[in-house]
Amino acid sequence: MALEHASGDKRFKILEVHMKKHQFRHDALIEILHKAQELFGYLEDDLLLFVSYKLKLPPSRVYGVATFYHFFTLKPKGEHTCVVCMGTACYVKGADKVIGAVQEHLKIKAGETTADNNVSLLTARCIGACGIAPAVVYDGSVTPRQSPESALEHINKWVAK
Amino acid sequence: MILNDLVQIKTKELAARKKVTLRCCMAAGCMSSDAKGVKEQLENAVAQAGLENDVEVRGVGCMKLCCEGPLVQADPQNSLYIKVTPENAPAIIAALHGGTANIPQADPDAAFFKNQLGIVLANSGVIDPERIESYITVGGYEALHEVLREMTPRDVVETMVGSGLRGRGGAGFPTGLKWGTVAKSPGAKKYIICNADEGDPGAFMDRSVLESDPHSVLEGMAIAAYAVGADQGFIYVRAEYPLAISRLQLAIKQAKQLGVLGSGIFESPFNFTVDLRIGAGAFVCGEETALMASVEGKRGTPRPRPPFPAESGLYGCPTLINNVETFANVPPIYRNGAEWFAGIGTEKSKGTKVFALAGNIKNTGLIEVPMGTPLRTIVQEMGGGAPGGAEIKAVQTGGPSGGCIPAQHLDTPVDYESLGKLGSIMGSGGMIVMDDSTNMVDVARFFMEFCMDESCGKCIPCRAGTVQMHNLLEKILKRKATRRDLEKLEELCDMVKNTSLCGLGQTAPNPTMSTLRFFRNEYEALLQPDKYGPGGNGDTNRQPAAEAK
Amino acid sequence: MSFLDLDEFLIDLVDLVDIVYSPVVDMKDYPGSVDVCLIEGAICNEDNLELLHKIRQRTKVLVSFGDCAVTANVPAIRNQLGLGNTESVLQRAYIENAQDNPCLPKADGIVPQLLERVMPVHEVVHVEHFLPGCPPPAAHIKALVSQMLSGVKPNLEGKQIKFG
Amino acid sequence: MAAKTLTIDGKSITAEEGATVLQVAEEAGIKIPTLCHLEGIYDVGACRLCLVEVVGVPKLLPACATKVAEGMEINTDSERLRKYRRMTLELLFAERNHVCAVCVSNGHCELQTMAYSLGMDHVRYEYLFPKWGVDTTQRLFGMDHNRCILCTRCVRVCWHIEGAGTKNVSGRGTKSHIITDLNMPWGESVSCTQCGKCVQACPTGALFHKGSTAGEMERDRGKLEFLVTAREKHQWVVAV
Repeated sequence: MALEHASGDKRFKILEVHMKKHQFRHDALIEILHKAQELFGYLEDDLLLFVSYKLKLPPSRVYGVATFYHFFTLKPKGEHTCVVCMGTACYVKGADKVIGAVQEHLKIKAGETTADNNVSLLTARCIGACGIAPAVVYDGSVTPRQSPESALEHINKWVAK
Repeated sequence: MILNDLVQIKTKELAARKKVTLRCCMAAGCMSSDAKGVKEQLENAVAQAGLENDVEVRGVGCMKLCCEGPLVQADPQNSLYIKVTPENAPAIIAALHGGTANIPQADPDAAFFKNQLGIVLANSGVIDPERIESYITVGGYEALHEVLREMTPRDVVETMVGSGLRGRGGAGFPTGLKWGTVAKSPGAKKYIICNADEGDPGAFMDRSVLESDPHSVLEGMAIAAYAVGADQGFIYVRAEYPLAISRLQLAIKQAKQLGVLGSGIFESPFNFTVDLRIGAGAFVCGEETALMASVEGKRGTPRPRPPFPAESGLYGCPTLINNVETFANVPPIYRNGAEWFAGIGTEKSKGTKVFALAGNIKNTGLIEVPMGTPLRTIVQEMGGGAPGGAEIKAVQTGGPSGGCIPAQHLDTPVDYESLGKLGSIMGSGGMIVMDDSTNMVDVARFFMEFCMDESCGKCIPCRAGTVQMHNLLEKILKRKATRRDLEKLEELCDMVKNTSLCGLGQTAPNPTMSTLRFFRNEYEALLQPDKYGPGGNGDTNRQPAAEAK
Repeated sequence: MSFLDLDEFLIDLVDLVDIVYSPVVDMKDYPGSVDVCLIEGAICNEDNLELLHKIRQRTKVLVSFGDCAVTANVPAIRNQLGLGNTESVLQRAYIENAQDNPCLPKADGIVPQLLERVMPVHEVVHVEHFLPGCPPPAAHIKALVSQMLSGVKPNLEGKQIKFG
Repeated sequence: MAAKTLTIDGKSITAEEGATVLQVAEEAGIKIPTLCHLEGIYDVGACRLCLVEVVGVPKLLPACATKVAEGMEINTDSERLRKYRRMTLELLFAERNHVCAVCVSNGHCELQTMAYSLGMDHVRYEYLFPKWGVDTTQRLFGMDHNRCILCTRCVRVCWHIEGAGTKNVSGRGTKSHIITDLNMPWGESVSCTQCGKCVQACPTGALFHKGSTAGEMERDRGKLEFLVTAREKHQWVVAV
């Protein structure tokens, strides 16, 4: 069943080429999951099954690895992502207040996506941008010295659209 | 590729030098404040002024004063512009001919810069990390040449032992000893791993090194590989560092093209290839056995040691694991000699250490100081103290595995042993300054929550113990805990420290234990009387039993 | 009930102790200056809590008696539903599963409020000794009580401990 | 093979090189508590109950994963070790919902037996009361995550004795749990051979034969050893 996708969706082909580049080696599992997530946005069951079939690994192993690492997500993300860095430097400079404000505003908790699938709110353990704390990553771009106000301003731009 | 080729590249680069260099910081911190736009506009402004032959606009790595970015330095004028915007570009170019640009500047001779000693960061903010030629100009890959042509692997290990370098990843294990063990381990296939899974929240030294001087790490790995007899290396780098990853990929490609990586390096029989492995977000993968599991594409759970990776590591082969900063120290040691390196620092801690200075402090950024520099020099002189006239309360080192050093111990020299005595650790180099508004119990809770979330779940003390300790800390913070709860917390700290499988669990209690040691009064102030405790009769005025004894 | 399994030991016991309070002793209030209290059951509602506090104040030695007291056991399964489970528990018991006349029991001052969370006894007050078991076997009860009567510090080990 | 001499709890012992401290102690009649260890499958050193003191080594070492060495002086029992072992058990009991009174394994449970032998008469830590489910979709067996202690014995027998790789651990930290295939209901698993080895391996009541009620679930560990001996040594030791 997982193979049927390969004929329909081009992205499966691209993924398979990537696996071939790694000679379908078991130790390339994490690299391949990175690629899969890059292509599909998240790792749904069929995709994981496809990977396990192609790499000849038990599905439980693939699932175990995919759920071990923070970076992989098994649920679709919203159109926009807001990642609040919760590293120590950001925390002592008020990242908790930033995330608190965003949570309250969007009425979701960290790790969740708004009901309209517009914004996903995530936290990071430290993005290494401590010099410009507190930092927030809006749709992949790191933004320095955020406050509850500036964060809400940014997010409202997405909501308004 | 032979030495002559290196020399030629260097000569050509030096000959092409222009009168003025504008160095633009292109590290992740400044990039987030549009450093790219600044550089582009500077290039435009140079072109418009017709100064292409006189002025070089060079993208460089971290220029260290991250809080004031984007940074641009003009040489030989020695002007350091801060918080530069793309619109400032024409003014900066205009000011090259005398006069002053109306742009904020920092003093490049201030204590923040003057007290630094660059070994690891010597090239950071100076060379263009995206051009291997730029690295070669400052003597890059000459040490590798020297090692491959003039030294036996045994000599290489001995030099490392003589330098006294200790692992910069946290524990401070002597690097030479580690190299020697891997070199002696029998096995046809051996591996080198560079641990670039910088997971401590509040630490960004390794990121900066990789973004600013990736070739020094590659060269260090190649020298280590020769010393221990490995031909394959991996760099395990966090997915959260996209810029570091792309610069490393570029650096590996350039090094391969030039023949300083690959087969028959410098026309010797030595082969060495390096592959990148991108982490996927798991703090525990900083632990070496977990990291190896992850490199093998598995769940990043640690396993008991022994056997140590030096005997049985990646795919069961002898494996050398060092962190980024350790490898970056390697080329300078072989370029300048073990005695030179051993002459820097203290008796037991040689060389320098890079710290990421952050938190409630005026100058946040990257510093490299000789081992033994007093904490006070770092946070007061270089860091400029807490902003807004607040008092510094504590300095946290070692991240979730470290401790909080209170203000009364600021004169402690920074070296492995002194920090250990205070219940903290050197760690990888995160240094978070906390001012008097910080609640130390909350700090302990913050780190415990971190360890709880990052526990891999394999061993019981760490998996279940961190949850209980976290809940007890929350209970204390909510003013619902009694003295009995505090006793339980301390007992758990001891148990989790002594029984956990890997370093994560073994050090998870450190922030709690160190705040309990130095800020116990803050905990006690939150405790409630134990009305129904041992001997309790419900009387709130009664002294708790522990005190009555 | 398991206490009654003590059989003839009960007769010896009567000579040695005065039973001053129990579900089958006709006493309205818990008396003062009690030497030993064997406490059964988990702490589920406001009444349990109030009585337990009173018992702790008026008793020298508390023994957590049986799995419900020691671990909160089956009554605590409702804790898995999270905080605020009291509503749904009552709903399920008195409305959904009611055979006839479904209604929530309500009488101020008579029907005690459920606590948010069911707790073992020692989570609320200090407890001197523990005797788990569902029920605690008579032999274990005898061992513990004998130790207390003879003045040695009770200490049950290995085969004398039993859960479930 | 070279012999090593060492002492365990003051007793002089000669052991084969490559043997673990646990094996050697067992042969000498010294019982070291274990939970994640199971004869026939490789050790992971995860439960930390078998930690022992080795003179001259600052850290405690897991007996199951530590090889004997010449001159080792090992203590398997001390005030400190007993305290840690008891705390480990308390943490386990508080972590999930171990309600012995209604458990299929009541009376045949290794966790319960361990609690008795280590004198754990109550748990001082607050019970976490997590919400875990029970998977009864499989025709023959059931899995109650409330009783799982994450020893991963089932995962290891499934991988290394049966070879199917049906079971694994998902997630991490306290949220880790045992999965079948892609975290699907056990009954829908494609890879499961329904061999039941995982059920034989489980130390608690987490894995059980369907239809067994409180206290009925007994295990036959001998079957696992029989299989391993048969596969590895080609010796079929059938109990007579």
